[in-house]
Amino acid sequence: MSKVEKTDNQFVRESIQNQFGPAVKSIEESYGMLDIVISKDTLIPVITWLKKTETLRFQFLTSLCGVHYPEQKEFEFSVVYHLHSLTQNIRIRIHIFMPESDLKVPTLTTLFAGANWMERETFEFYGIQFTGHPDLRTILNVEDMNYHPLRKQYPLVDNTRTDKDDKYFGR
Amino acid sequence: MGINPELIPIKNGPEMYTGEGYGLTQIEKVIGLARANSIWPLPFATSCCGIEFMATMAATYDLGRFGAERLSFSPRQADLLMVMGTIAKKMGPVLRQVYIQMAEPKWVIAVGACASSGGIFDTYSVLQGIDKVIPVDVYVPGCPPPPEAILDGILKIQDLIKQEPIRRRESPQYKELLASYDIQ
Amino acid sequence: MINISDDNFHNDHRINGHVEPEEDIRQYNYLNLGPTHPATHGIFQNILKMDGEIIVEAEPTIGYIHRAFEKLAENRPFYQIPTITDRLNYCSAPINNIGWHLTIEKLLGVETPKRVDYLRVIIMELARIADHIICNSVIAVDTGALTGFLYVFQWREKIYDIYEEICGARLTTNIGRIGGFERDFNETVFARIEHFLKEFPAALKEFESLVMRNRIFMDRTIQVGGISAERALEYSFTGPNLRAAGVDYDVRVMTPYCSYEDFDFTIPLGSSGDTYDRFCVRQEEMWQSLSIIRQALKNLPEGNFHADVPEFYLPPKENVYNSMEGLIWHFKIVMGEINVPKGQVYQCVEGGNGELGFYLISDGGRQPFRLHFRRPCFIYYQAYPEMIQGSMLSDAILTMSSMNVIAGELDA
Amino acid sequence: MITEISFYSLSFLAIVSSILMIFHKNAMYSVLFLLICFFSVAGLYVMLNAQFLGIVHIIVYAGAIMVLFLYVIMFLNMSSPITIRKSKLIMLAAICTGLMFLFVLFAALWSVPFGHAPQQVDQNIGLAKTLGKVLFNEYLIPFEVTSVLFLSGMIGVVIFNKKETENE
Amino acid sequence: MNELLELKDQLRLIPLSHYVFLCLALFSIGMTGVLLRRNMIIVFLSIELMLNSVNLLAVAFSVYHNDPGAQAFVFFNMVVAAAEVAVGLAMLVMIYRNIKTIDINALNRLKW
Amino acid sequence: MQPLSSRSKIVSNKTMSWSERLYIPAILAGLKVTLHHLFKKKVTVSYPEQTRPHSKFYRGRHVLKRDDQGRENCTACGLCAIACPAEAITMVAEERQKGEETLYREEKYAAEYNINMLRCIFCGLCEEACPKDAIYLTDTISTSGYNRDTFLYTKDMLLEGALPETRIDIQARRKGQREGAM
Amino acid sequence: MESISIDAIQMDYLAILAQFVIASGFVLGTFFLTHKLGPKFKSDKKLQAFECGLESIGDARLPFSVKYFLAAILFVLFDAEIIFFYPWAVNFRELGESGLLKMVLFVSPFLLGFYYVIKKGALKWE
Amino acid sequence: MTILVFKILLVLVLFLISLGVAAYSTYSERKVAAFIQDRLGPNRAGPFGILQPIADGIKMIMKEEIIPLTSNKILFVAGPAITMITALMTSAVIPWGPSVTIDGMKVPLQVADINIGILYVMGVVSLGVYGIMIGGWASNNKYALLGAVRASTQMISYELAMGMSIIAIIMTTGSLSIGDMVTGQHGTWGMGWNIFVQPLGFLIFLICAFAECNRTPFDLPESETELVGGYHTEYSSMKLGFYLFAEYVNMFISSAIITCLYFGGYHFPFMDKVSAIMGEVPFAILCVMVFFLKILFFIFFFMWVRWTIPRFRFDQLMNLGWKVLLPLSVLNMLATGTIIVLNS
Ligand code: SF4
Ligand code: SF4
Ligand code: SF4
Repeated sequence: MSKVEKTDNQFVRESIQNQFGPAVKSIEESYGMLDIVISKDTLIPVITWLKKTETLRFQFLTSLCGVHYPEQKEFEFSVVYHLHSLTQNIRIRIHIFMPESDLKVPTLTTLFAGANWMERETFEFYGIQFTGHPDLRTILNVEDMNYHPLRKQYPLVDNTRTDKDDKYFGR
Repeated sequence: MGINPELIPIKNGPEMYTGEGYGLTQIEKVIGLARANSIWPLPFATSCCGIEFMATMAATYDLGRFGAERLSFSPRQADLLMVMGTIAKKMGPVLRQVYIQMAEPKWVIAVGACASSGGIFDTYSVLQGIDKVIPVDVYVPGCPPPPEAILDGILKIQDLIKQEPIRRRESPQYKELLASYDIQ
Repeated sequence: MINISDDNFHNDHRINGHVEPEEDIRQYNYLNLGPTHPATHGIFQNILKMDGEIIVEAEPTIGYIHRAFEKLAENRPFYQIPTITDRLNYCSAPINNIGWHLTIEKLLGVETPKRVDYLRVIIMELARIADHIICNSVIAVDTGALTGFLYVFQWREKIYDIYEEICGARLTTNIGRIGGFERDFNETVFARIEHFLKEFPAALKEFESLVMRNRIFMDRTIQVGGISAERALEYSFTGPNLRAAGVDYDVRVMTPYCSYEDFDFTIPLGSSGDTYDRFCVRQEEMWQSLSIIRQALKNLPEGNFHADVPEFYLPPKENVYNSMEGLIWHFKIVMGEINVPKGQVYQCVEGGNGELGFYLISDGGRQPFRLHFRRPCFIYYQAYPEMIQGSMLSDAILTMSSMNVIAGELDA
Repeated sequence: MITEISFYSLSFLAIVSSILMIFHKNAMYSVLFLLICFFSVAGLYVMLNAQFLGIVHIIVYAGAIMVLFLYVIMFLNMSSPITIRKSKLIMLAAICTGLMFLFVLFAALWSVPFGHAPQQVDQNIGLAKTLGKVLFNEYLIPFEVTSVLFLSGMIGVVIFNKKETENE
Repeated sequence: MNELLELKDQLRLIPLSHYVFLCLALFSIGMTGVLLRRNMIIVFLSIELMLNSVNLLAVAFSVYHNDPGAQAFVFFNMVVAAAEVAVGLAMLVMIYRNIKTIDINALNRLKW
Repeated sequence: MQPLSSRSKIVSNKTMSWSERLYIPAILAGLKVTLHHLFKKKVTVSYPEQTRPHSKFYRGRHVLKRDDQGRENCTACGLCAIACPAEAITMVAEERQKGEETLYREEKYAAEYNINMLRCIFCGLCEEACPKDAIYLTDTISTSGYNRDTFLYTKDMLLEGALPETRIDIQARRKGQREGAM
Repeated sequence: MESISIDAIQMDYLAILAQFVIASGFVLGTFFLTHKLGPKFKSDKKLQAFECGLESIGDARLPFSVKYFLAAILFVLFDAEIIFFYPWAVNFRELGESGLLKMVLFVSPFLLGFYYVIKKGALKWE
Repeated sequence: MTILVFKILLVLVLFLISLGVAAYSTYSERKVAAFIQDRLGPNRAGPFGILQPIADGIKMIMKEEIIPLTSNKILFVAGPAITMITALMTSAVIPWGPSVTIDGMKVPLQVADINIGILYVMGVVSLGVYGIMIGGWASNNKYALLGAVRASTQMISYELAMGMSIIAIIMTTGSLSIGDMVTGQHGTWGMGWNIFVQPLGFLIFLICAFAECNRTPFDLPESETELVGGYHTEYSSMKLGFYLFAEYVNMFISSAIITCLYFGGYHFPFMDKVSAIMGEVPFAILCVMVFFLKILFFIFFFMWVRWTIPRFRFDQLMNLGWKVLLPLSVLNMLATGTIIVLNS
């Protein structure tokens, strides 16, 4: 692999905009990292391109997680991908947003083997469906968990349960 | 179905052993001493507290001094179930099964805030104290309890064992206790 | 809601979500490794489909100590979050702790003095040593050599003593504060660190001489649970496990934090990502950590042990008792009414197990809006089935312990 | 006294355990009963002063062959249990045949004089040394041939095993 | 106390015929087993039993007739039996793995 | 994978020398090490007879402090309860009545003050949060018990004795805290 | 080897018998004792096989690797072969050189077979 | 008849000694382990924890016995019984000391000086496999079965090399009796120990003894980190006790046999001179003590090794047994033969 010159955020921003243009909804920089918002249809092409392009080589999926913004109507749920280009040593953050009515996101397992469990976890926490995922099941909780605990409407503590005795709490 | 924890009486410390037939015979004393000095723990170490348990086993504190260094991971062989660390709901049935499969006489010690009461993890997924699923004999506070505290718990268990009448495990009270946990 | 129903068991032949065909059930042995298996030091379950001693397929089930860290974090004020992070990777709690503080400091824009950085580096490297001590000695224990474990564990105990002198606790230390430390390192701390630096190398040598070049140990670990660099990257491996596969990725070098750029150390690498590589890499990392601590002690700058940020750092008690301003700040901080900017930060540190990342979304409230932990264990444990495929049961166990999967971090 | 008691109790044990062996449903128990039978036979060897053969009997039969049987039983594990038994009639016929056979031979041999115990007994006859001498002088050829037998045995076993793995 | 006898007296106490009949009994039991059982393992065991009875007989004769040759013969018998069992059981396992049963009658139905 | 930095080195040597192949030398070396330890001084602390000295900052069982005149310091402001991540502290505040000045230093006091020791994680945040110098963690460990109820430490159990001799000395801790900031 | 008096032999075996009786008496006695003394508390769940706190998947007595079986077969063959060595070793001094030769002759097919077995990977466990 | 009484007495004494030594081996194992690991080890049960084995024993006896529902009850009980009985049986042929005169007859301090002594040992050892196999199989537990299969395969495999290495000794001694083997090592001044002529054989035998006792580095069948408890996973109370105990009895006996075969048994340097100035009985006692000293050293060695080195993986263990030790022992045998032939 030929040694490419060190790139910076600016370069990434420009090249991604050149490549995808309007598909990229916004690019901002905060705390030294690019926040790129794309629509979820372009997710796979963008990430594939980011991974494969010689000058970028974002071949490392640092993390993947969901976020729930209950008050952003029509964009309640978001999935955030942290990508890292080891050779260039640049990290970027990619956001996709979706409404609660349509929680389907294409899976990244085809590109990163490591995305498997991260997606399962996100599914479990937020109920986001990763289409094409080989084995989308709950991973951390009991299998018959019937809600998605990290959504904001659910409290931390499950108040219906009986295994708690307030006598032992300081409140 | 799950047990209804409201029905579970909170167990009353060592007094419950003193009730019937207090005053141990000589033989009972000897047996009690023997049992107390030969505790084989089953370390049910799930998380951080398990690391402190390691420290307790290690040279500086040496659980072996109490004759308890022989860990047995098979419940058949263990005398003391040491629950160390968070017990999530997913783990609850497993813990119960292990407890049930232990051979009598058996004791349980809940080490650390999590095992005893859930600790800071007052969350949807964590059991708020293992005494919701199995009877506990000694609680050790701390998060994690320092090795001294764990040893203190072991000493307490030893006291308990020394006081236990030999027929306690066949007494109706004990059966009742188990029944209240839905264990026949 | 509490689900202690007895039929909550995993008792059919299921691997990777599908029920196994009848033919396979007759032919293979399905062995259940965990949850209460001595080899699964933390608690996870593996259903192994075995052909004799050879593992054909494995399915890990995790979540046995899922504690809902992320949800919990959304419900705790910022200054209480270290109590949560400490329990993520409890083998090296201070690294998590400082990692979190770096994150929040980044969000708040707090500049820490050099001295704080250096002290943090010392603490983090001690924590790394503590972590690797556990991991490597547990590898040794799993090969049957218990004694080495007890030798090095004494030194972990010494690290605990150091922590205890700094913050009063041993394992879940709660050692840092926003902007620095709760109190300055006193003489005893430095004396203990010096003592540790002086004596520990001998103990480490001894441990190495017990196992490292012993053929039994080498045979047990070489070519066991290997993973190629490509696959490791695919799986987003980081830390010693990735370095064992031959990729010199180290957050301390790639994205220096806490003035790591001031220190001179090498990144130990393995060649084929097998258990022996992982063992050696961790072993060498301990040596490197020792050298980093030495450098930090030698060049330790004078200065304050915390940043001068009265809005985030609790004022000294005397001020609280005596001055109105101090009292007000004190109340504000404890009540969590400090001004936090909105925004998103990602900060990562080189944890005991690899890149430990904190992705914090703040909406300006007293609690994080969303805090996602990039937990290295969680991410690479999914490669486990692949790594043990075709190996033997004993290999599977060694692979597991050499990956240093910490249940607290795995299950969140 | 002791001699008679030993002989008759050992014989009794041998016969009873071998009968149990053939009738027991569970093959595992059959093996164990046969083991007991073999021990009694070994005891008889010792009584006959064939100590070496007795211990070889134990090492080879009890220590090796029966272990192999156990392996087979564990290995096959009867995951399809052999519950199908032969029909009652055939069973009866089998037992009758056995009894008849016994009876006929008994009758035939009842009056055969086997001769009395010799006046002078060579006490060294059962020793390994004597046996060795015989073996390495008179029976040298069979001895060497056994080795070839073993060789063929090994080859056979390995070939079976090979087939095995290929079939999978 | 003279309960401890010399070998020759011992031999006198138990006539050779007793050994013969014992061996006969064992042999017939073995034979019955072969006929009776369909489980190949048991059949095999019965064969071993028959072999044993013969061995015992040979040893008895050798002692009573003062001839070490028979014992050498028994010796061969035993070790050869070992080889036979080894190969036999290997075959048995192979058969089992192919036809999934060790019922001896099942073999009849097989076209080899 | 190309190197990402210039400071890496390969540390695992997997080729065995012939003496390593023989098993025996390494085993003998190991035996030597263990034999050496056999005669070494043991590091064990025989708890409970011996105890390891805790650091003066050790975070153990809590104590509610009194001031020099033996009055309770706590003013039931509730900061400790808020700061507690385990929600282990409960209290009931009450106004100080006339004539109780010798008992309570501030106008309000905690009529009830409970810490659930089983929930407490000994993080020390309460100590830090207290504006009235009232609650401290001590260097004694919190002991275990047979009954979950007994871990609800009430005020009587937490409060140090009124007499000067029965005071629990946390002076070092108080001083040590933030001494650099002064 | 001097001839041993018959009495001694019988006595030796009797002593072994005595040892057997004592040993089994001890073992069975202890079993009886534990059976009588220990508490009893039976339930279905308790008496299930232990499998890390979960219920067992499938039958425990499942086929294990054919390798074990192969090792056992080879053991039987070899064990029988070793038996031949004993009478030979006892007589070794008398047999002298020719004995050695005979044994070499005997051992060589054995070693050949052994070599074959290893070559064919029958003892390979991977 | 007095001799018979004497022998039965000896059996009883031996039985008690075996149990005692084994019991205190468990204690000293824990102590040795502790000391090697810089710990103190059990020290609460009695002074220095000396009552630890008794406490363990009482506890085990008083423990509930569990027989799993799915197990074969009889076999489940038979397993540990066989193991324990076979462990206790081996001591019969070991000569514990020189002969003493009883009833005008020279009687060796040996339960049974049978002329096939060493084969008796091999026979009993080969029966030890049953206890483990039956127990593991009867438990109907996966770990137990796997442990049992491993254990038995390991034991039978190492039996081969063991038998082979003994042959070299038999060749030099020309007898199968252990008594003869020990007296054969008298040499000059009681130092003609076989270790000097058979170092390789000794090494092989030692390794095999480790394997037969299931001791580290061959303790795979019960290696906790892999198979919970191995073949005794399902056992509780005294049945477990016997499995564990048998290991120590075996260790004791193995040490005794190693001593007999390679370290001259009860012989010690200059024993002729000592015997000349001592009475018969005191001399016998001295010899027995020397013998026990040697045994204790080996028991210690067993422990020392256990707490030092890692254990093998199963395939490595089998490779060592089959591909290294077995050929080596054949080689050793042939080499011994050649040397003897050349020397004569
Ligand atoms: S009590 Fe604390 S240290 Fe123990 S497991 Fe729970 S969180 Fe971890
Ligand atoms: S202890 Fe301190 S913080 Fe807590 S209520 Fe009292 S005065 Fe307030
Ligand atoms: S130490 Fe921490 S957990 Fe305990 S009461 Fe204080 S604040 Fe709460």
